[in-house]
Amino acid sequence: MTSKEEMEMLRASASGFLGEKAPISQLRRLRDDKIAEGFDRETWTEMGAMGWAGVLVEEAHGGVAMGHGAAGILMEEMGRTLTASPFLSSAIMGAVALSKYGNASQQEGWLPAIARAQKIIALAVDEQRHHNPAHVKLQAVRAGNGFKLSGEKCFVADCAAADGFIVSARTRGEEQDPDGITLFLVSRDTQGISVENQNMIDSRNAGKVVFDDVALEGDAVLGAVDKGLAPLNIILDAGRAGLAAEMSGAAQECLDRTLSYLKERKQFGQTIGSFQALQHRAAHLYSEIEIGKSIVARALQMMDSAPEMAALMVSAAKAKLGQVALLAAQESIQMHGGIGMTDEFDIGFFIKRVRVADALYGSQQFHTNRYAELRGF
Amino acid sequence: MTSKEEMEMLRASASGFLGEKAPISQLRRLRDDKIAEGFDRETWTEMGAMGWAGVLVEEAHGGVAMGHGAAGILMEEMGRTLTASPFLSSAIMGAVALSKYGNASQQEGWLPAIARAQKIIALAVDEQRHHNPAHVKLQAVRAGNGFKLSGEKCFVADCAAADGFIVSARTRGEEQDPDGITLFLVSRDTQGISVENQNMIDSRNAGKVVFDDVALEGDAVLGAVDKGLAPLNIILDAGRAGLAAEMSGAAQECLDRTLSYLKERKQFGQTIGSFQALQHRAAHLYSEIEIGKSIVARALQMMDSAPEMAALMVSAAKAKLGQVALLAAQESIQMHGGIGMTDEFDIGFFIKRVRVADALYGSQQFHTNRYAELRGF
Amino acid sequence: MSEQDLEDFRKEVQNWLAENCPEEMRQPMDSQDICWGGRHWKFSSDAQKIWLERMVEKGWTVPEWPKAYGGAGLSKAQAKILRKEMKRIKARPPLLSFGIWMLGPALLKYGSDAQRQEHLPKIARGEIRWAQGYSEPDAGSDLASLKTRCEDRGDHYAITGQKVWTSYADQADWIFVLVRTDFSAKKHEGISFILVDMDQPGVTTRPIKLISGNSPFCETFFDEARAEKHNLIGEINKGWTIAKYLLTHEREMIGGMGGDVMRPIGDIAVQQIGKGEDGRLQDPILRADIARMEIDGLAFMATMDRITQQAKAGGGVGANASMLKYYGTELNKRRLELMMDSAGSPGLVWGGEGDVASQWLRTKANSIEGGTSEVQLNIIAKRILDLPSQ
Amino acid sequence: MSEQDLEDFRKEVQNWLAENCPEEMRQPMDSQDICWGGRHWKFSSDAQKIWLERMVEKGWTVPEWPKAYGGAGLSKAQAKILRKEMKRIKARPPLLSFGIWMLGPALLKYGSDAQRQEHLPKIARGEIRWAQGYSEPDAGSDLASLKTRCEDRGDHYAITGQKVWTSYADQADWIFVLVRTDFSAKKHEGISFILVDMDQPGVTTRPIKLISGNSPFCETFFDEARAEKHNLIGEINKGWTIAKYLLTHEREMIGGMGGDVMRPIGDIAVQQIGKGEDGRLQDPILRADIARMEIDGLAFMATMDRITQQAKAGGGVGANASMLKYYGTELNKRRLELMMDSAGSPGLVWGGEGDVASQWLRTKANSIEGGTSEVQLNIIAKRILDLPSQ
Repeated sequence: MTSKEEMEMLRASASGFLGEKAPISQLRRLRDDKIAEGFDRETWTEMGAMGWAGVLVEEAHGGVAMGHGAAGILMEEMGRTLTASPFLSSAIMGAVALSKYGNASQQEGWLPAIARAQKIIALAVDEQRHHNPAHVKLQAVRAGNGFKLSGEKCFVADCAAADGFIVSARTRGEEQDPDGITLFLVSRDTQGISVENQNMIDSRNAGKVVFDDVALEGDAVLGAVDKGLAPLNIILDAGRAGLAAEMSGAAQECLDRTLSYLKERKQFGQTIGSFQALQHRAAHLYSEIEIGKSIVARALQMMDSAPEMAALMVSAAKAKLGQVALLAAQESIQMHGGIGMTDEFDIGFFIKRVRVADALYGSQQFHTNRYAELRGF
Repeated sequence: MTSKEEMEMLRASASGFLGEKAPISQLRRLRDDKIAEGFDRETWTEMGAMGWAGVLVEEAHGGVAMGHGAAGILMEEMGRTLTASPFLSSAIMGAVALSKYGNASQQEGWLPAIARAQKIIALAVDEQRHHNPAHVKLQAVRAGNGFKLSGEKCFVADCAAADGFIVSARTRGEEQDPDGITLFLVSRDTQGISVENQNMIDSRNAGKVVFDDVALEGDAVLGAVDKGLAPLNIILDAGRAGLAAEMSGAAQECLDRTLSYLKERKQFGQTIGSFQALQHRAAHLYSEIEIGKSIVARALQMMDSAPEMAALMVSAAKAKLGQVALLAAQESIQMHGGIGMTDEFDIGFFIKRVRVADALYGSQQFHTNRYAELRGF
Repeated sequence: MSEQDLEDFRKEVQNWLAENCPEEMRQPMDSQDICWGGRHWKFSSDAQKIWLERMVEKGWTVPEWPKAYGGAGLSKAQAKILRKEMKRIKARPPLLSFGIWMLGPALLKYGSDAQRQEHLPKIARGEIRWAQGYSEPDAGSDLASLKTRCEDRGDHYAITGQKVWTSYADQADWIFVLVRTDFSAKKHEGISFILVDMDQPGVTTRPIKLISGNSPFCETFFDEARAEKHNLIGEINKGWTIAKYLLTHEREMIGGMGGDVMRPIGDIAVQQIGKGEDGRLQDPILRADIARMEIDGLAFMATMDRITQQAKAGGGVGANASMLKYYGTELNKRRLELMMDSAGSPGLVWGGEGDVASQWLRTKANSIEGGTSEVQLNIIAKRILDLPSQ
Repeated sequence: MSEQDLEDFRKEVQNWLAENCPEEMRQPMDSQDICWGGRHWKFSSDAQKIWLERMVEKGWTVPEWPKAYGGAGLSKAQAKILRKEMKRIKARPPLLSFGIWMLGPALLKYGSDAQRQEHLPKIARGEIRWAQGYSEPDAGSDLASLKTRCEDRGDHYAITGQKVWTSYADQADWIFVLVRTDFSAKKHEGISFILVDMDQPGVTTRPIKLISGNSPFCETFFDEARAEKHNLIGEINKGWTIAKYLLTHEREMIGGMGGDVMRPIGDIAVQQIGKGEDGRLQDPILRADIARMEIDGLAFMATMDRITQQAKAGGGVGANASMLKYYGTELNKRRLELMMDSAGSPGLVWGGEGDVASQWLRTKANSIEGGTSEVQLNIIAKRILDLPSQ
């Protein structure tokens, strides 16, 4: 575990680094230059050098093992600057997957490289328009010592730059059966894998990955055969908590930018921030964001202390922050008025990213429902 | 059908009569004097004399047959003054039930008396805490020429004053079976009926009705044996549309009283109605009420023109007005501040009535769900 | 006009349309099939050109305008029949334009006969495409604080300043502009309404790229742009009256887009997400949100009808235009949020599935353009609820 | 104090409680089991009396107050242990009062030693029951505009005016009152904070019946009521400072009632409504509403903890007390609306099912008392968000 002081230092250094090296103008440039990977390699390498990519990797594997609380701080700060990077895919979900469920050779082969930002892992889990990890059709058929994978995954974040995929596949049972799902770690250069990028509204990379008779050795299995759903949900929960943290940063930034604008813009001979109706809406938004931050902190704590029991809190956090961040993005556009609608002005980037972050690994509706199910009603 | 001008005349005369003869102070007196019937007999008799109780009864049976649009205007005006009366139970639902499904002797025996406010009909339908007309356990067993009824009904509005009950009973099938429900028209003085009043928050009468081996002739059946659910829903839809109209009147009155208060109360050296945050909330509430009125009008039109097809619109109206009227009542208490919390001040009567009206014959949740089911999703 | 006359008219319309509306002009259209007209208009097909010419000849591009100005002088009842019959055969509108929607009504109400004579027929025939020059960078909600300067140069006016949110100004021929003609008067009292030919060096435009990736609006710069004196509409310094009239008019139009709110999104969600064994949409939370949204949509549509009918009965829509504008645009925003929720990941791709993402982002402007939601709420509070000013 | 000392203290507390807390005082309580104390207090049982006497003797009715004033002088850590141990055996609080919650903290911060000496021990021992005299009919949200007049009569003060929302004033012995001592000063600068014995002809009270049917509040009338000069707290005309301190304190207390928000209402709904075959609550729309409410409740509870911890780390809660008060009370209103939705018709009967209707109506006051939600939002906007005044 990491001390309060270390956390605050991490936040300060992250904020400084991102503000200088990876502000929103970087995302704009990545978009305008149509960089397929959807992030800046140099920045990512620097993040690796600072130890960020190893935040969840044990020191024995070259990481700094600061825990989910620290990873959340980094996500939150990246949410403020909308910094694009494979941090979520690789440094959070990839690291959790390999650290918790990888065999010795998988760990040795990947963890040090993940921690140094030299290799990137992406999670290939969704097959339908909506997230539903128990819905797996992609087939993994036993073949000799190993398996052959056939099928398609969609909405795979960071697929363009991935060196390896964690793939959920069906080794037994029907489409919706929670049993019979197996996770595989697959190197990108394996024969039969093809990747199709999509032009996402948040200007980051995601796309389809097609597995066409991909032959794997038996040791490509991550964790236990047929028992992949529970581990997958823990890997996902790490990502979901991270996304909630990112959305809390994005919401806070929307509020801060809106407050600046409210203090500066004049209409009807007055600073518009003096209008009580806008004041009350800003104050309500402030309250929602504060409430949101607390549940994110709880979810991250649970991921550190008892990840098997974190699902309820993580779903609460992901659902709440989806709602709060969309509210913040909408209010900020509305309060900025016409200028908020222009591409030239940065505020519009937030609503697009928040929409993707809300949908990724389960929308607010998905997680509200999951929360109710976990609560038994 | 009734012309626009007749409708407006009806509204004006209703508004005048109710404001003078049956304002909120009457409801307060009924409450404080603990009048078991929950309404004022004299006022009800006058309503009968004016033809209100016969608004849905054909002229051949002594009514004025002005239709649901007119009944809705009366309900709306009664919503403004919170006038308690068995109008909904008897003049709307009782009249619809008998006019549409009664046999000749039932019609002759009851309709003229209903139309003159000489007899009162109450609908005994619910058996659980939540409205669910398909859930019927009360048994009607064939006995000789007729039936024997055993079971209990709850939340029966106007049970204290009822001269007769329309009861849904099970003649076949299981508890939730839509088939096998039969409606009966039962005189209050039949052996085996007992009524237990409850102390309702809206100070009107409702309670439990127990049927203990109540022996009925075969001609007590209303409509067809086993086929009572569809007629019941049309009878209920008439009541639901009426309740939606009542809630739109209550909401409008809450807004009007709140606007008066906002224009008069001073704090911080200003009329509080000049505060923009309150202005925007009042303007939003106004908009919601206007929207609500339109859907109520549509539902009433449908009840007049094609009652078998009115369900969707009626459920939309009942759900929407439940939401709008509760919003109006809540906003009016909040904007009145402390004084709004005191019993001495009339505004508190509205929230209590609206809560009952929302729950009666299906809450906003019930009708939102019914709407979605009717829409096929 | 008697019922019989109207019936005859309907027959006549049916026959004419059957003969004259080209088959290609009866297909579903999307935004690039719209005919906007104008000096530089390129017809996308012969059919588009023929259809416009035939309708122009009948005066049916602006059926209710007087014949003298290029219309057909139809009564409201006749015009309704024409609209209905066109809809029945799915005929595309031959011509859409800000000239028809905005400037035309203003000229009919405030213009001189000479001004109508000069401008209306060209609008009716699609020869001139108009833009609207209202907002400025520092005059958004507070439109009356506009600063674009209009100076009297004896035989003409010279205009200098900047307008924003001028729709398609880069493709327009002329622009109607709110300008300040008296800087010493109170802000509402020094404004005039003037028509400017954009084909001159003093007028330049620059498209504004929006968050949706599209550029339907421009910035328009005036640098000593010339306007003829006879193109000042109404009295000098009384332009605010015309501006207010057109704002209310615009508000009604934008509120009317709420018509979209009832495109049944429950059905779309069923297609996209599917139903469970219980016959319900498989996402139970989204189902609740969609049902509530649809109910509000039904109620809103019923309100549009009700208020339109009241308006016809006399008195007009009045300040309720603000209520419709406020509620309709907020509802449309909610609707598109739910469309995005329903679409899931394919909705997050540019150009995916009916380009729902662009539509969604576009709706965010609904509650800003034509007066923000906050301005509408102020108007409702003051003009309908009669609440006091501070 | 070392860990070991605290452990020893815990043992001591455990032993003492085991021996001294009567069995009857370990049963669940409802509102009529509360011991409020005061001159006219009638104990509801011997056990209630014995429990109070024993706790008073230990100084544990006000454990953190100095021993000299009837407390036990415990550290925060010790007091926390005491609370925990009492909770563990479900011991009822021996005494609740506005004296403990409100006046005590004010006297400890602003009173003279003589004033503390006179009043605090009687509060600690439950001998005097206090009421709060703040609001007036025309001074609600704008509390500082209060008009209750306090005049210097040489050897004493004479107070004339009316207070409202004085909790249980009809059962109280003394009242702490905000009065105006200078009518010529600015409104915040002529206010004083004074203690008044209610047992005199110049003070009368009248209960206010609420919409819930209960009367927890009174109107209190002062007609030349006498107050001793030494009972004016702090400096004359500087009472607003004390008022503000207590308002923040009250706000935190009311916000803290948000603790209620996490009583799991999903479970109650399952009991009341039942589940379908899919394992879900049978009302799918209510299920969505409850899930969202519970998530907000979890988030709010986490926020209370987070902000309390920040406050302990130094700096206090500050203006965030307004945020907690605003959000907590609005959430509690939502929660009781959903409780009513879930209860169905039995919830519409007075006194039915845990009297949910009264509770529901009671929550409507949460967002009014202790400063309305609107006032809290104003405070957040000004003090936290630094938005300008008009």
